[in-house]
Amino acid sequence: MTDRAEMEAALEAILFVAAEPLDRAKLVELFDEGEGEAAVAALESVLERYRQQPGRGIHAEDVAGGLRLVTRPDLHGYLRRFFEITGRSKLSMAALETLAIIAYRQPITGPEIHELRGVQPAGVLKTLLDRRLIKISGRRQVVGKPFVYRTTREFLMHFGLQELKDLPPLEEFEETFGSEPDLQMSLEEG
Amino acid sequence: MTDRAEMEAALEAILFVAAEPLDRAKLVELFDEGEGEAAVAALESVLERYRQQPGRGIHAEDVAGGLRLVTRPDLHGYLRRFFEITGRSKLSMAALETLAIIAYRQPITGPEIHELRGVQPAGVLKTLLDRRLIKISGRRQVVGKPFVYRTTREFLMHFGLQELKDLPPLEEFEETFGSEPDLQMSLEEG
Amino acid sequence: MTPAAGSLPESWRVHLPIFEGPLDLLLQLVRVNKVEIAQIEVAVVCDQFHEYLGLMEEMNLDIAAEYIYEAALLIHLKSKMLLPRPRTEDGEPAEDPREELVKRLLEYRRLKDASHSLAELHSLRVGVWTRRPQRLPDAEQPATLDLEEVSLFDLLKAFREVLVRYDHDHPEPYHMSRETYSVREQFERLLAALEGGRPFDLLADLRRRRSRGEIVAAFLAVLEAARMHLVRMHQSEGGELVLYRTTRELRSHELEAVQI
Repeated sequence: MTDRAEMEAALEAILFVAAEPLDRAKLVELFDEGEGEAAVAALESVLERYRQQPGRGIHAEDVAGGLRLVTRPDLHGYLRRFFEITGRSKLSMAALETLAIIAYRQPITGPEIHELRGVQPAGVLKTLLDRRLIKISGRRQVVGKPFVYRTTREFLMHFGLQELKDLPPLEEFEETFGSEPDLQMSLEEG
Repeated sequence: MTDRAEMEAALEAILFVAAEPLDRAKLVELFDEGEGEAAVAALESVLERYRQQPGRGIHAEDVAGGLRLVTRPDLHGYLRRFFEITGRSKLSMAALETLAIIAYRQPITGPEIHELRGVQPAGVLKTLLDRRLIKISGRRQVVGKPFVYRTTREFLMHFGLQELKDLPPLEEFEETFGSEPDLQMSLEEG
Repeated sequence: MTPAAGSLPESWRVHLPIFEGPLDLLLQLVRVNKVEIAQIEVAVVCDQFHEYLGLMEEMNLDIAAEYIYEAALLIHLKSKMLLPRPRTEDGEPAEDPREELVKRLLEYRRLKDASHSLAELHSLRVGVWTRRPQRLPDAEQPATLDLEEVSLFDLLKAFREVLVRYDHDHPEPYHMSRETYSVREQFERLLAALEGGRPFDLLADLRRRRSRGEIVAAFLAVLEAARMHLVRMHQSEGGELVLYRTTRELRSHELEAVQI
């Protein structure tokens, strides 16, 4: 027999973690057969905590796909304001890849980056320029006279490098950490 | 003036949504100047709901310099069962030894870790890097320019620490050798 | 080797303990001999160390180079201990030859103890779950990294990724010959073969393929699947590469992103 408090705690934890609406029946099945009724009651107690109440910012929602916890819609103004002001500086994977290309292939132009990544880099270049990780260092004297990009001092400082020469070549990476990082990464998930 | 219930609700919603630990001061700053005291009190009321209690599956923790909501660790089994996660793999003893060396002796290079553990650390470093528990923070300007490693914010979060100072203290051994009082090993190239 | 003082515990012959490395073994030997690290008896420990390596050999275990290196150091140290210790100019005895070893062992033990506290914390904390990533209201958020935490490792990985993808998107001309093989097709075939947790012998499968183009497509499909963490790989003792399906589910946009 599962203790009632434990049941409630487990159900609440699951609702909290889930990214998708959850099926009630599936939630109840988590416990032993014969505990179904107790589980239904426990779930009701948990949901009771998330009925709309003035001081509560989270509530339980019964949508088509099932049950989930969501923030109260009228609070979205606060959420947006908070995360806009305090968000830590983030780098998207696209920006990181572009930065890596510039670091290893500098001086390099926008069209050349486009060729390597297969994606137009304008937006990402702006982000990197704003973060002062790269700079424009002139134009290439070819058709269209595109800007030429290089990494900055801030870039070196961020990655703990004294000079560009210290940027480790790919071969060193493979010597140090093995040649198939992605395969190995999944190896550890077993 | 923000209504107290509204304050609490907004704070709770923000904590619920945030992906990372949030700075208390920033949470309080969300409201108008002059409401600081009320905001602190509101935050306390919200946190009061997330103290560890028998029926509750979520609690608030202070970690890596901020506040966040997490599940109660002892509910792990239920969560795993529900989300059908088989391999939230634990770190091996080799990985933990290496991690301890980095945590207590950072910044530290690969050769230094090798010297301290007596074992080549490459594979284990890769695991720790992939799990984002450590990062490369540059290269040491000595022969071979080895990478320098440090622990990350993720490390603090994983181990539930506010800052590195909170690591369990290293035991200082009484037994000294001969007349040499300084047992601190010199970390030169091995 | 004197059988009384210098022997390994009898139980080690029945069940040979495995250590984290040569220092770990040395630490255990000090413990077995019931002496303080500072009083380590080099001759005894040296013999025991070699005896341990001998047992490993008997059991056909690979002996890592680090053990052999340490064993050589111990022999060297043992011989130094046999020589009378010279005196320095002011008549003091010269440094004890063991000093370096003792320092290393003390430091190692200190950090090993610390790793046990971390291990305890780790097994507790591994049970802590946060909310799964979800979208903020009104904001599509692509996967991002905390800029402060981005390190050389990430930069290198990203660059590799670009090069691999570039090669993948710009295959050598011979891949373009009349018989073309779709990576996506191979990808779907692979996932189907792994359905229900069945293991999949990668090399055997590749050997059965008819052409180089097909092998390339099949292999790229495996790389794609690994990159998405849909499979994990295990190398058997016989050298076969066996793939298993992970529990991660394939999202439809991911499938669409796989090259046709």
